[in-house]
Amino acid sequence: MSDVAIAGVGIHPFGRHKGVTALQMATVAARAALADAGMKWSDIQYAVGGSFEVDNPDAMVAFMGLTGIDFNNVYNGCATAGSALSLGVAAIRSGRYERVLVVGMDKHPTGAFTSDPTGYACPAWYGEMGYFLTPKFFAMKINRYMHDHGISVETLGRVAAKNYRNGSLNPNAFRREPLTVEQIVGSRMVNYPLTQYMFCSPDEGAAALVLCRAEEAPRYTDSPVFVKAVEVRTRRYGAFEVHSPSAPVERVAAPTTDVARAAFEAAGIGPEDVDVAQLQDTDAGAEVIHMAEVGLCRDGEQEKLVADGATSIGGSMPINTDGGLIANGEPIGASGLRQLHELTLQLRGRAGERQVPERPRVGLAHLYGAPGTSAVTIVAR
Amino acid sequence: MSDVAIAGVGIHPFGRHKGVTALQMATVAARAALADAGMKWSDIQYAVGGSFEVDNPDAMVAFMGLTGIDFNNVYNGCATAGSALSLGVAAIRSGRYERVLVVGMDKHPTGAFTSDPTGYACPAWYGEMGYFLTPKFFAMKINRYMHDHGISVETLGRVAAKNYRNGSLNPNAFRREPLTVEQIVGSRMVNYPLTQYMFCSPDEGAAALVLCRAEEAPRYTDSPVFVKAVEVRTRRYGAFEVHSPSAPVERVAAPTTDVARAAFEAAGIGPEDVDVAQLQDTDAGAEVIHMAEVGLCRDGEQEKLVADGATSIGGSMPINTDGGLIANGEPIGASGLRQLHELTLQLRGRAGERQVPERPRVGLAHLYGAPGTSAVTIVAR
Amino acid sequence: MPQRPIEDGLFTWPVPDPPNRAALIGARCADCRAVTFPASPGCPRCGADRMEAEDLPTRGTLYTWTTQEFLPKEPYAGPETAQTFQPWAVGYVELGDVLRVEGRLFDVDPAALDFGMELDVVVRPFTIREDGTEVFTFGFAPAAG
Amino acid sequence: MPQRPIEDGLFTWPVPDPPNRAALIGARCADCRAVTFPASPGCPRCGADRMEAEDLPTRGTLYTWTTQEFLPKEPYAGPETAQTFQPWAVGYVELGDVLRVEGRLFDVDPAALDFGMELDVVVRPFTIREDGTEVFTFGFAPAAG
Ligand SMILES: [Zn+2]
Ligand SMILES: [Zn+2]
Repeated sequence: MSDVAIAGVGIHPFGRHKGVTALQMATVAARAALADAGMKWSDIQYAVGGSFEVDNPDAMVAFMGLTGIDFNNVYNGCATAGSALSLGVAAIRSGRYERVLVVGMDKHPTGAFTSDPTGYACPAWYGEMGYFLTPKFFAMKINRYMHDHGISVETLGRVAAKNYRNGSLNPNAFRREPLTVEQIVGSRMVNYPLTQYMFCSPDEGAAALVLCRAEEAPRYTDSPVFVKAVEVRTRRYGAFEVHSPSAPVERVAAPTTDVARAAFEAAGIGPEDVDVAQLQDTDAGAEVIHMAEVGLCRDGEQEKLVADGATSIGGSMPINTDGGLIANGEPIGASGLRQLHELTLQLRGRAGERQVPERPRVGLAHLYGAPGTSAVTIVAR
Repeated sequence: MSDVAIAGVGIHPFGRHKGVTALQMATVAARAALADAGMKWSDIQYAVGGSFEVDNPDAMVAFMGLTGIDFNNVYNGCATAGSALSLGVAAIRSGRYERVLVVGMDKHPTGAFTSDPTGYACPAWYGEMGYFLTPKFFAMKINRYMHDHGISVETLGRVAAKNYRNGSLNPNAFRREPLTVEQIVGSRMVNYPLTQYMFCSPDEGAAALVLCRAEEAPRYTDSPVFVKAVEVRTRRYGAFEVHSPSAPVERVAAPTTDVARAAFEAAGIGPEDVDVAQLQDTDAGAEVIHMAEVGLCRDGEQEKLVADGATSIGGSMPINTDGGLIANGEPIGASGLRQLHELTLQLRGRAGERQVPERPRVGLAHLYGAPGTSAVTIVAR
Repeated sequence: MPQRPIEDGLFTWPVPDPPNRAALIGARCADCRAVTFPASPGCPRCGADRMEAEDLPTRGTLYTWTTQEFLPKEPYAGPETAQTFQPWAVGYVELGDVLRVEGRLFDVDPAALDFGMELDVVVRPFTIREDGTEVFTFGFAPAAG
Repeated sequence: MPQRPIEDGLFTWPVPDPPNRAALIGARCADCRAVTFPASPGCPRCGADRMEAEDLPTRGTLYTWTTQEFLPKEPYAGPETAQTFQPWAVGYVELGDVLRVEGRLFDVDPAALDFGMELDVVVRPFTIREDGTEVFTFGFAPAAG
């Protein structure tokens, strides 16, 4: 089995882009990733595209060139990019293809995501009652978590402030204005205890990676980053998950914990080896919980870690160095590939103003999405 | 690389099923496939789900059991099942997983499919003008094809009549009433030269396959069917494809031709070895064209082959033995797995009233979907 | 005015004992004894498909909650408009040692909610449909003693 | 009444020569010379991204056609209702040796359509929007000689 390298990365800025379609943004990101790798589109043998709003991401071949390529579209909620990347990696590891494009794109309308509950195994009345909303669940999860593990509202404010600060250093971010903890905690309440500025917003954007066999990487880049593991898992019985009319009292580890363990095992390393992480921060509480769920700390330790600045770019455990979802917004199909774009820049030592000081060796990217699916990718140089 | 076997197949009848959700139909099909293989859900290590209407096919784990499985959702238009199957097969071939479920489901509203044209690389005005419709394109394609290759309207009627006749022998089919050539040709004109009864309708249903390593197949079934090849391709420049505001004068082979060649090459056989085929018959004209595009005959030979009954169950080249899309309708995510369900029964010699007389050894399944993606699977016993 | 529950088979109301209480209708797996609400066609714990209807406990304790401070988009079918919308509270209530069920929290100031507080299952008017039918739904309210 | 094309940059109308004809605006790839309609940001043939606007030939021949005998669902924006809808013809017209372009076929009985017949690019009223704007679109009509 061949190891897999990231030969190139590309991104279309996240935000609002009137008059530009999602497929056009994807084309921009894909062309940038190809240019970064020094490849042509016709060098690519297989592509995987992820999107919520676009039925057929493969339709971007109309702009990229009609080469007749095998092009697969995937969708796994907010974990879509993890699924897309896992297929791209598997295609190279299995020897079937040597050069693969993984691309994510979306262009969401404003406001909380909504859909048909019955497509998520929820009854129709669950939607009629106004329960089919993700922010409400995340608020309930963090409310209990804060009670159980002594997390303060100030910590939520500090997490969001750190992400806005990182976003202000990122030319591709949606929100580039730093906000104070006071502004964040004092903003409009959305779902107690989460306020407006603690949430990410759906927006628009695209990101792409070019993958190749590890042996071939030096042909395309002087700073290859290797995909050591990429895993996807759904929830087990007893996990406390979004879109659940009921949840068992019996508790097991979250899918994020399961998938992180599987990824660390596959990579042959542990959480202590991670130098920089991008975690799903749908809201500030999600970042706090996911720190523990992926294994970067124990439940409750976040309160001190965040207060001490450990998760800042200059800290001991930098998290969401590009501003995360909070500063970038979430074009679902693209969000996880933005994380890999950032990790690649960080491991190359080319993240500019937001470069982690001691050039990191190992990066972790984490996604979590409805109805309880998580993906973890581990990269290293 | 391990070869891959079909250990079990299951289906939820196609048609209209008020009050039953797509995920519930998928659960019925998956349970049937597991029972057919003598497996439990917890034996399955990886699942791939395909659907147009359901955002998250993986949500069916709520009904199947929350085992924490890696579950990937895919969508490639009407070629969705080919993409899903190719991922399931690749997961076993690469050695990553040993027992895999591939499941497709859909529950469409009535009427022609429609969507946002910009998600298919088409401009918005193309939809405003009323051009973003697949039946219209297929009608234009067959109109020219009939002119170029001497195909009569009667041949279209005979193809549809054959499929309704086969559907009448299939307890899982949507349309179970035989229709005469005269009824079909004389029915309401929809898009010249295609009449109402020459078209399939969107409907509801689900189908599932359980895959395993070829070496393990005898544990699960006394009549294993092996997946010799499964390939997916998008269109090349010069193919004449659906959802195209313009098309180059320069012509190349259709994606169906490309993908069939790739599949035959991977399987190490040729079209002459195929004993039974399931072809994408979105309309009667599509079956006629796809006969030549996959290589079962030359352009124009269909006129005599169909008149002679070669494509009937008792003929030399049986096509769409379960009634195809015309009699089963098209729940997009499930349609191609219905084809594999039928081929498996035929190769096992257990297709009941519609069994091809000399138990076939090699079967071919073909899908074609917007915006110009085709999949071909070759199975053998 | 014709009246109906938001969905059939969701709750029994009123139950004979205790009076004025409602009982949610779950399903118990005949194989592994796991309970679901609402009744599911398959067991989320073991995958079996023999599920038997069962009334859930009518009193429980608050596991967690939040407030809903914006008007949900469709498929929400409540009666409010952007003008009339008032935030509500919603939470998961632990019914016996069986199951945590999500629902609206009635008759209580959100600021007074606390982990572990006792709540009863209740049935309340939800909305009036265009055809004049009054729709009832379930939720939870502070325990009546 | 204010008037506008269904999309900007789609056609030039009228063109100076020949009179009363319209020209569709395509794009030609600077690298491989492939032509697209409408103008595309990338070349479908070679993948290059330097595309230059170019007027397409104003007369062509009918490659294939069909009739649209049911009222399309949204996003169709035409003026018809289920009551007023009349089937129309639509086809691909080969413009020079360059490109086949899809469009409505005006001023012709569908039964009189034939492969290879000569057609001109024309611009016609399509619908009137709610704000009173009259929207024009392109199509093809039998060659004016
Ligand atoms: Zn059970
Ligand atoms: Zn070109």
